[in-house]
Amino acid sequence: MSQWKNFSKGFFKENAVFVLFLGLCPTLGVTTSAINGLGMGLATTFVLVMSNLVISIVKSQIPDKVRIPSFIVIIASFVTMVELVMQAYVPALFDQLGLFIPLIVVNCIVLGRAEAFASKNTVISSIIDGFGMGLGFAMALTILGGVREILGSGSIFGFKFIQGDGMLVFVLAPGAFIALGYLIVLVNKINKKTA
Amino acid sequence: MSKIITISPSPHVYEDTTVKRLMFNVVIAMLPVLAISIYFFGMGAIIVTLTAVVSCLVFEWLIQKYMLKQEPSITDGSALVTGVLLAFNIPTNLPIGIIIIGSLVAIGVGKMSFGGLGNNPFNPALVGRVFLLISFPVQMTSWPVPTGFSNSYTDAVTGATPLGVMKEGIGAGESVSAIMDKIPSHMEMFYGHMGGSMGEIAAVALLLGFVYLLIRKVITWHIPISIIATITIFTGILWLVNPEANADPLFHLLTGGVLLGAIFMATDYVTSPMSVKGMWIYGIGIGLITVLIRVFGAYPEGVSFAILIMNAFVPLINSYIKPKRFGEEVKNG
Amino acid sequence: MEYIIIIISAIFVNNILLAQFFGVCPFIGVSSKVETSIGMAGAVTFVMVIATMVTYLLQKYVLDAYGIAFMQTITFILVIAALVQLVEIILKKVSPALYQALGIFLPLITTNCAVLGVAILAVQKDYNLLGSVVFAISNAIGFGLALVIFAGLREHLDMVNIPKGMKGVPIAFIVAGLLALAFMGFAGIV
Amino acid sequence: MAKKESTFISMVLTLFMVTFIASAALGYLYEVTKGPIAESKLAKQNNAIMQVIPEFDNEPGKEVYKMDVDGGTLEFFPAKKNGELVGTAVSTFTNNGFSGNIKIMVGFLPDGTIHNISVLEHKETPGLGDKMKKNKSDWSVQFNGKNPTNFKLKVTKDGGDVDAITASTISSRAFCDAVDRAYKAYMEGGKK
Repeated sequence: MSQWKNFSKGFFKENAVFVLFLGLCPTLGVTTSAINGLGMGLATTFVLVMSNLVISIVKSQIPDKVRIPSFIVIIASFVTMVELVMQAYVPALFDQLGLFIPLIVVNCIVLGRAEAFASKNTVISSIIDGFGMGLGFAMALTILGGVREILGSGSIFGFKFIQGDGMLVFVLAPGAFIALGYLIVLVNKINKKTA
Repeated sequence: MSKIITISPSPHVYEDTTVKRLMFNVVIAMLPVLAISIYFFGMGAIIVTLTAVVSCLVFEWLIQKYMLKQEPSITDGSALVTGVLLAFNIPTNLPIGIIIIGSLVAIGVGKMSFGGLGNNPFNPALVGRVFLLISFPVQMTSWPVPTGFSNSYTDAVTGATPLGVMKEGIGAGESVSAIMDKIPSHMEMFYGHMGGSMGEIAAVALLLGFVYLLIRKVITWHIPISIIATITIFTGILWLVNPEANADPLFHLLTGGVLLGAIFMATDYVTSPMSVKGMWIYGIGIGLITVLIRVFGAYPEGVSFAILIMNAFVPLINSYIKPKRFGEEVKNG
Repeated sequence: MEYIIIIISAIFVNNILLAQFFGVCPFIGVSSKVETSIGMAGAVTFVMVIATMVTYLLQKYVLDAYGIAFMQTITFILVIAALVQLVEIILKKVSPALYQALGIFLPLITTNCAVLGVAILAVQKDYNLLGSVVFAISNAIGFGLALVIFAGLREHLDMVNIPKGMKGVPIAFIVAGLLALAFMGFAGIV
Repeated sequence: MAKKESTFISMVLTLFMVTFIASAALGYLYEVTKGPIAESKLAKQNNAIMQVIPEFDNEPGKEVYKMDVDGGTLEFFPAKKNGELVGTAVSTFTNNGFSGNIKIMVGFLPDGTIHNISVLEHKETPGLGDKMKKNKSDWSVQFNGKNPTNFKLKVTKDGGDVDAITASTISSRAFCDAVDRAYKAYMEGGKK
């Protein structure tokens, strides 16, 4: 597989959210606005790339039976780093994303990539894979956040284009599910056409 | 696919003609309600109903034709009924754009996403209504005052519903008897002289429709009566315990959407249980949740939510509450 | 009274799944049959309650006591992962029947964010031990309730003609959305 | 590269090493970020105070004092300029919100006039009760510059001077309740 393909698969063909249905909790939970989605996506990307990197380096040193616990510790460390750094330097975003930052640790994408990719591939491929999957995830979250922000608040990236409120249901839980449902249909249609 | 759904879990065979006859009868039963609404709200009632009906029909036709690529079946009347029911559940001064959004959600999300009539687990009109209530809370909770026939539409004088006044009054610590002086009498409520969504105001017209539906055997009495009985008993107990903090059962039955919901919405074939036992459970559930929301919740009215929640239980009720004579259930998975 | 509020709030008003989005992955992935979702709900309840109890004690007597609260995420997830293993081993020995019923769901629970989420929330909300346990149980019930209702709906959907593009996950999301819409009615009950 | 075998020793050793390195790294990072985190928390508090009080040059967060009222705690942040009290930010609450507690910060001038109000925490309905927040509507501006001695902190429906938020009388009432609580406590000995 060429490295370009390795990188780009995370965006459409193997998009974590739209195609693999992984990492759905933060996807739904934080996407009340495009900027929140982007922030969460980038935080996850950081954890993905770093854990992929470290795991692909140390993979031969870790006995099979303690593989999963070791991976979890590595991932959890990077999650905590993100937590600390965000709390210190972007406290406003940290408050918005709240509980979903520590929950990156149980995001199936991260452990999934560690197990399925980084523990079997070279360091370079693993980093690229981490970037691809992570940015694909970030893209999905930003799109969903954008859709919900446009419909729910009548603004995009905080820029308001209508007076008053939008359809408030989209900033609330039901709207998250419904918007994601139809987005998946749309992405599948596009994927089929380009296949 | 053939004209109309052939594989569906609840009403097993739907012939075009029966659906049509059914829907036709429901429309007839709704006419008295419509008449009283027009009498009290005038132009608003007409505009809202027309907008909802036309947009429901148009969306159904468009989605069937261009997205699902099936033969449009708007002549079966189900979209017409959804449109009228949606109109019955919204204030008569709602801006037209919002009504159109509601129709799109009712038909597009509530019905066509599931493949159309017979497949949808939730009542489409209620999906549309609750979606609007949460999306546009201000517009959806300012009701025009029933001034008698008037031709004002969006600039109508607005006021609260008796339920809203009651809820707010109790919240502020007023006694029920003091609040009762501020709202229409039970008799006025009975014939519909109060603020509210267009189809919920006149108990007398709704009961007339109920009798018609029973005579034509469109619905059975089980669901409406179990809902009404549960609400009467539950609110009755609260009232007997403390009549100064809880409104009487008759007030609860006459206000809000209890009768409209019990007679026209909860009885929807597609989204209600099949067995009589199931109907009782379903009806009692709706009654309980309605009172729970009204008395303890943030919303003054809970019928729509209650019906939607119990809609969600219908598949479970259907598979686990079955008449004995059906025998053992055969699992294939 | 305080506990009743916790219970009603967790089950209906702030349902962990329908309002807070924890545990959506198993919700979408597992809940296509009523029976399996009951099994899943049971397993989650089991782990969630024990995990919340253990992490509560850990937080109080280790993390807070030694001022290393920043290690929360890492310790909690390790505790949960270890706990799941432990529960699996013990269950296998003590109650093979229960193990049979819950067995296949247990490994999945480690990455169910509902468990970690509830553990962290219980700490954040500053409940005492009993409060935390009540909180965990109610959330587990809320999770189970949503899972079972949803499974019933999906069994129903399997029997009808869902349009091609909507089949599977998309329609599941729409149903979840409508269910969440219906649950909005409970707002403000507590 | 050959995989390491899963012997007991190697497993324990690996897990130990991984955990050790991880905690060491985190411990280090924690030390590094400790300062900035504390600062950003302080900045947040200062920011909330700054929004409701005219210019000051002290650090009100350091001179905070508390008072227990109606089963809750009010916090008073005295803001001073050149050592003289220019206003007090009071963090107050109400339990009567549409959906639970509301926490707001009210800034009083020394004579009890309300300077400005900001909402700290609330769970009110989007589109209705949340209009009390400044970024949603200008509703709460009507309190600014009013002195509760001649501005009754009640909604007009209850005979007060506050125009309620459209269709959200309960939230408006709760808001008034919180402001009133802060005002009373401030006048009855909360002024220092």
